[in-house]
Amino acid sequence: SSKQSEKQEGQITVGFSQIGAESGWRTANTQSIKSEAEKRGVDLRFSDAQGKQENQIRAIRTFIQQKVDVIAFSPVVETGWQPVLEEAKRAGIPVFLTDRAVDVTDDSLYVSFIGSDFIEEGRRAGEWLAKKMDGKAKIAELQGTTGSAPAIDRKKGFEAFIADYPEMTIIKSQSGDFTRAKGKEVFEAFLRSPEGSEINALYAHNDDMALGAIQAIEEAGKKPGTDIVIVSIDGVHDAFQAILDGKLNCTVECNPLIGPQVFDAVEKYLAGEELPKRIQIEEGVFDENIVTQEVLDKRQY
Amino acid sequence: METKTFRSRAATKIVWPVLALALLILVNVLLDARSFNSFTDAFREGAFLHISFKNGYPSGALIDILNHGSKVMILALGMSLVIATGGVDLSVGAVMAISGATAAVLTVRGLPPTVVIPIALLISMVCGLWNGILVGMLKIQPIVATLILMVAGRGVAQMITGAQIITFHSPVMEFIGNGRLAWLPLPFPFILVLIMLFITWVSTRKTAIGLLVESVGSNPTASRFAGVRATSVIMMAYIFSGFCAGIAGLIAASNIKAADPTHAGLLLEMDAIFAVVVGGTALTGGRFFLGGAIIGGILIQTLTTTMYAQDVSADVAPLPKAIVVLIVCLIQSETFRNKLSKTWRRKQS
Amino acid sequence: MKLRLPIRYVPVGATAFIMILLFWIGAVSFEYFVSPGVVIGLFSEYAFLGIAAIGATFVILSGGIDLSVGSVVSFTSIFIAALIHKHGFHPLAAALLAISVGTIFGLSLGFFIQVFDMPPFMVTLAGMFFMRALGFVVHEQSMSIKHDFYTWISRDAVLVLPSGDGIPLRAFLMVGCILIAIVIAHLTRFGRNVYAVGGDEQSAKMMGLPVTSTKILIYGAAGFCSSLAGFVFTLYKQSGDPASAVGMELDAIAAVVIGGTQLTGGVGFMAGTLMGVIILGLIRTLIDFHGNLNSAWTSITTGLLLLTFIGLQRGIAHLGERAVKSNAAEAD
Amino acid sequence: MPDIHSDPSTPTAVQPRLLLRGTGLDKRFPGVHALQSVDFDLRPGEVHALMGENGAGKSTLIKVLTGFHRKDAGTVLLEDVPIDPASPKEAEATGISTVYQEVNLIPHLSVAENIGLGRQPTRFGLIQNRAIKQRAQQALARVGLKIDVSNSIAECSIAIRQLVAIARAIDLDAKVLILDEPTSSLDAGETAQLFEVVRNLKAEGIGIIFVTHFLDQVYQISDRITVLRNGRLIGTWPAPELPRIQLIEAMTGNKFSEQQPRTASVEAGTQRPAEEAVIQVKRLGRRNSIAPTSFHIHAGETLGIAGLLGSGRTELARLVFGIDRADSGEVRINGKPIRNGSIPAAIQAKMAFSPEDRKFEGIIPELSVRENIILALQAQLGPLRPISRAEQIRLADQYIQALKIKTPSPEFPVQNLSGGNQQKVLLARWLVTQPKFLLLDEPTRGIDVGAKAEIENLTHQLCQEGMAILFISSELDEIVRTSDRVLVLRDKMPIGEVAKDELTEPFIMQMIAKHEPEGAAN
Ligand SMILES: Nc1ncnc2c1ncn2[C@@H]1O[C@H](COP(=O)(O)OP(=O)(O)OP(=O)(O)O)[C@@H](O)[C@H]1O
Ligand SMILES: Nc1ncnc2c1ncn2[C@@H]1O[C@H](COP(=O)(O)OP(=O)(O)OP(=O)(O)O)[C@@H](O)[C@H]1O
Ligand SMILES: [Mg+2]
Ligand SMILES: [Mg+2]
Repeated sequence: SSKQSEKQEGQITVGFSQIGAESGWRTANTQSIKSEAEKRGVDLRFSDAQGKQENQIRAIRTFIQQKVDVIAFSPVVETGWQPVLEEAKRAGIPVFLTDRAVDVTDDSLYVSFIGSDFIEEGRRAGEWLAKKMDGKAKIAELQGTTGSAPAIDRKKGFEAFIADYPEMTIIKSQSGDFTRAKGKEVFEAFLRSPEGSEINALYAHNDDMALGAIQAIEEAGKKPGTDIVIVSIDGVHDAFQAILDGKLNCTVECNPLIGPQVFDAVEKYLAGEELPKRIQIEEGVFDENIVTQEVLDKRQY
Repeated sequence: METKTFRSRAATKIVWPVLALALLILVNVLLDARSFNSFTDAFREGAFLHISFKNGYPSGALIDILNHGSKVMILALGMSLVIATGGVDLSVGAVMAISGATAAVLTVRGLPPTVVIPIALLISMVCGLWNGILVGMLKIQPIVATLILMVAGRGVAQMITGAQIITFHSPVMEFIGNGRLAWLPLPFPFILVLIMLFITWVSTRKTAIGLLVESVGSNPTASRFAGVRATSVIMMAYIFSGFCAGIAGLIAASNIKAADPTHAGLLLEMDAIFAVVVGGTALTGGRFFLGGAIIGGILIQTLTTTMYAQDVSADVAPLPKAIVVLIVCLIQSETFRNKLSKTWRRKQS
Repeated sequence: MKLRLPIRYVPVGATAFIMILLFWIGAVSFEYFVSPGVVIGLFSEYAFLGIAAIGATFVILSGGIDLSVGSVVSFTSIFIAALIHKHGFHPLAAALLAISVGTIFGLSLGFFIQVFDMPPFMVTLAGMFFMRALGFVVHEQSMSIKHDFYTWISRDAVLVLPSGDGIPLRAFLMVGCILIAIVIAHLTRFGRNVYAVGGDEQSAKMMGLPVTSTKILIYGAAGFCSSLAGFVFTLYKQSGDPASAVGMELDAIAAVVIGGTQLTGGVGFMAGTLMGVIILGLIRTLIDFHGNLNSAWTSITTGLLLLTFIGLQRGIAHLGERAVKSNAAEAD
Repeated sequence: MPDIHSDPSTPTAVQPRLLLRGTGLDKRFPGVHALQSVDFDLRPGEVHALMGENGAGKSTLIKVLTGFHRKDAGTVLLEDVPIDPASPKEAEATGISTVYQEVNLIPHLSVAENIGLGRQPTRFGLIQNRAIKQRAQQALARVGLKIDVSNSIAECSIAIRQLVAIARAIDLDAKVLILDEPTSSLDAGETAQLFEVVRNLKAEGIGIIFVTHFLDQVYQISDRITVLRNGRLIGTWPAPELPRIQLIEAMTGNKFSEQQPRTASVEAGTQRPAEEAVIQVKRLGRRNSIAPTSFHIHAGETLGIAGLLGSGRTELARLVFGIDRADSGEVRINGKPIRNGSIPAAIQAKMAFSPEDRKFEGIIPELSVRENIILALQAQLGPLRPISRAEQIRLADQYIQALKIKTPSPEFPVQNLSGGNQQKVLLARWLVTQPKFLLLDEPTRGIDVGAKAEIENLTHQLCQEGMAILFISSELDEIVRTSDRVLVLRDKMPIGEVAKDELTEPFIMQMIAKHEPEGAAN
């Protein structure tokens, strides 16, 4: 209760439920939200769901009980939000989604979704690869965690794009769980398989798996980036370093630094402005041609 | 003659997991044969049994199994002792993360491996000591006692790295998980397994520790009455398990040349327990079989590698896994074997 | 001071005390903590865990362990969703079918464990893999359940309190299940046999108890509870998800053990499990109310709170047992 | 030696109807042929004693009859109908009710729940706790036990458990009642009470199979005696036709001389000053357990402890050995005080304790005979000074021979030995440590005559070699035979010490009986 009494007049309280801290990308995402809240003097209630949707639902209920002004969260999965969002609506608390969308029948349950489009990311990766390989590639794919929204959508976007290129085929595809260790282990198995010698391109659903695969390629005596062209998604610091080193060819940015945009949206909404249902984040595609030491030094995550 | 039968109990216990392993490898060979349309190609490039020499070092699916399975095998050694005392250690995955995180952060700070490795292992042993105190002295049930560190340990690891993946560059540190010795060209992690197996075997079977562990696990009250210091035996088992987890954590970090506090060793505790139980050690405590645990570790890694090799998609991968686990259990179950041989005999007559 | 509490009720009494203490800590530390919503939340948010933990309690009382809880929950959730949307089942029919599948699954685990004398850990581990995969076979992605009847039964207020807070069906379901489980555990032959099998299986066999059928039924009951929990899970989220509830078996086991049940079997109370679930819920609620822990600290605090309360519970139980013993002796 | 081939019971002209008949019963365990084509029968209304040395196969025969073990060959007829129970449950359903040797009850359930298990009266499927308690009280009354039926079994002493198990068995309407060593920890009074019950059941026409090692009891109660040796049937005789000495010969297979009473070796013992004693116990007590008690034992002396069930004998021994922590008093060995409540300290001071509860406090079931034997010595040496394999085998062989432990191999898991042999392994465990002071709590429980005499002789011998021994037993005659002095306990209090001329059974009995507890007066 002491916390409440310190609250200044007019200060807004925002409850934010984060998925967890499963990657460097996510940590940067959290950091961006927190520092932006501090900068703007917002009273931020932060809850870490440790990867469980149940925890997120509970956190949102707690926010409702604590009567916060605004709720924002990055959903663990897309489904299952209808009941709790209805509750928030009844309590009159506006909800903002970040990073991932939700599947609800009534889209008045949330104000706006601020984040990237995973399908678009997959499409861009495909587009870059098609250009780089002149529409001819035998591709190995490292998928994200089975059943997760980014894994499904990034696969969908990529496949949809290369469907137009008959000579681009995915000859190997496995889940690498979004981790470096799995990425490496799985790619070793790829290389050793009967089709292994044919692989000349790798599409990884995130940078970490690509970084693991790069090690596997090197250990197998091949040159990553040359013998096998590699494109991945996220754009974390280590990936940029790998591009500089010539080991990674391209990373499609998925920008975690959405704090400013989220709080802009919140403030606009509270000021009575109409907001679009979807606010796209600015994201780029970074390949060997763009990334220089300067670009790397400017990266915040 | 009878003396011999009883002395070879360890050997008979190991027969079944070895048999299961052989069966699994056979399945791979058959699948290969099907995809190549011939049996003669069992060793050709791309086949499961194929071993090639790259830069003079052997490589192939079998080698990969030894390489990647080494973490589970080392964990299983420590877990064997803990399970033999009648406990279980769920925190090994989290301790791996702590060990890797410590090593990575210290390496990035520029400390030499001679300092980094001992510190990481020491911290892991402190984690083991913590479990040992909860279980041995405070008598908290092992599953919950170690669940505490399983939950909190990951947080500690994240704190150490600031919830980032810390990439490091250090030839020695990278060697642990990826190196090859010129005179013994197996993956270095597997050599570590052999060393650890030897150390564990000597320190349990060539001292009285093994006997004391087994007696505490089999009947704690009677052991206490016979003068066995059950508390210190239990604490020692958990400390050793922490130590093993520390080594496995170094291997995991070294493998990817980075510490990933969130994913390192995730869910590996289950694999380790599985390996121990497959190897013939009962979860209720008592007799333990180190060789069996190693075979169990190889078995579970072979299973994983098979999934990759046979292009089983990740979402249905647990299905064959379930079948293999069940078959292994069936083979191990004496009751099942008896029933089987009875029906067999009935058919014969 | 005359404590007439039999020794075996002491651990569960300690658990109750800890639960109240925890609530009191929340009450003095946070505004809005003492509210009907928080209390109802403890029952409704944890209904599926509570129901699954009932099954786990039976299994643990019998000296076994069930690792398949989480997979069965997630399988049931996606199976129900798929039956409704892919095959046009009525939600109730879908739930019934899914729960039957879960129960049969549990029975077959019990069959393997008992008839082939295989370790429960391994068999239920195989079961865990099997159900996880089966869930993905049914549908590889999470799926919303959009059906009027479903929306209606899963609405969050079948009973509205004067304060305006609603109590959802699932809270009643959990309380009902716990009550039934208490009766089964403590007032039926089956329940006593569960304790006997867990206390000393060999002796139970020699005493002529139906060990085989009891053990198979126990795992059947666990399968039933897990799949019922899966159904409640879909009420909670109005969706099914084959990737959900990973590691829920550990939560269930933790709740059972915090409730004072011994993992070695034969000792424990169903009511303790309910309190164990509520304690886990309170820990999470406290963390959420605090609202300023970063991710790492969330894990660490969860662990430390768990430790504190298990430690306290053991300490109180220990003191309580001594007090009861000396009182009993004085009374003689 | 009686003629093995002519069964004296068959010549009778009228063949009485047989209740139970087993023929050609055969059972093998790995390494042991425990039953070799054994025939056995039981008539209605008779008590049929089953006799034999430890490991002769008595318990195995019973377990085969009741389906706990599946027999390898043979047939069983119950009232001329072939039965083949697959489990004790099925045997119970056909009317065979059994109390096994290792008292089988569920430790954490109450006495009443244990008695009622599996047959609780129910209404609408719900069990009636009050009815269960009543029925349990009635059942206990039949065996003469008055205890609170809501106590948990774990809190009860072995003797109480044995009575509860018997109460449970006779609570059932059975045709056949099997009692495997039911009296092994009962005192004379309780045994008499039990026999009363047995006679009543007999009168009802129930057939009773009775296993015991007490020869007196056999002749008191049984009509016929069957003797097994090494898994073979030696013969069946009507009890009156088989003289005691021949029974022993049939059991052991060789001529046997009755154990000689103890030659008082230590007349001077009582005169020796207490300060010179190996062990001095001074006002050792624990609240709610046992009142402060003092005694001392010299080298080469045996102190017996006599008392009724629950008089605190076991609790006193536990206190001395440091299993429980004493509230008051101290224990000194050779004048040096021992750290309170520490077992390792007691062992370090060369104490040894063989507990009465073999199953839970004694054996390490999964470990081999060898490992069980060396465990205490190894624990004392600590983990880092292992006893060499050769030395272990030597020690194990030495004591297996010395104590005549019947085991197929030193590597045999101790849990598969017969009850009496497990007891010997425990004794061996402590003898290996060469203790100065040995506490034996019911060391002859479940041990055959031969072995009992061996253990008594062994005690004498150890005593002569200069060991101080504390000997607890429910059999007064044994205590009198073995001890130089006897400490008498009653209601967890010492009520006096007996030596020399007074050291007779009647005197001690009187002493216990005379000393009424103060509470009883008002
Ligand atoms: N489960 C078992 N596995 C292997 N051997 C066994 C098993 N049970 C009993 N035996 C062996 O069978 C033999 C007969 O044992 P049994 O228990 O029938 O003896 P007993 O006559 O009852 O002896 P006691 O008077 O000591 O109780 C012994 O040699 C024993 O070691
Ligand atoms: N008549 C009785 N009623 C209830 N509890 C009893 C009775 N006798 C013994 N007990 C319990 O059994 C336990 C062991 O008792 P104690 O050590 O006094 O037995 P003891 O003198 O060694 O006799 P025995 O070994 O023959 O049981 C104690 O905890 C005691 O409370
Ligand atoms: Mg016997
Ligand atoms: Mg006693």
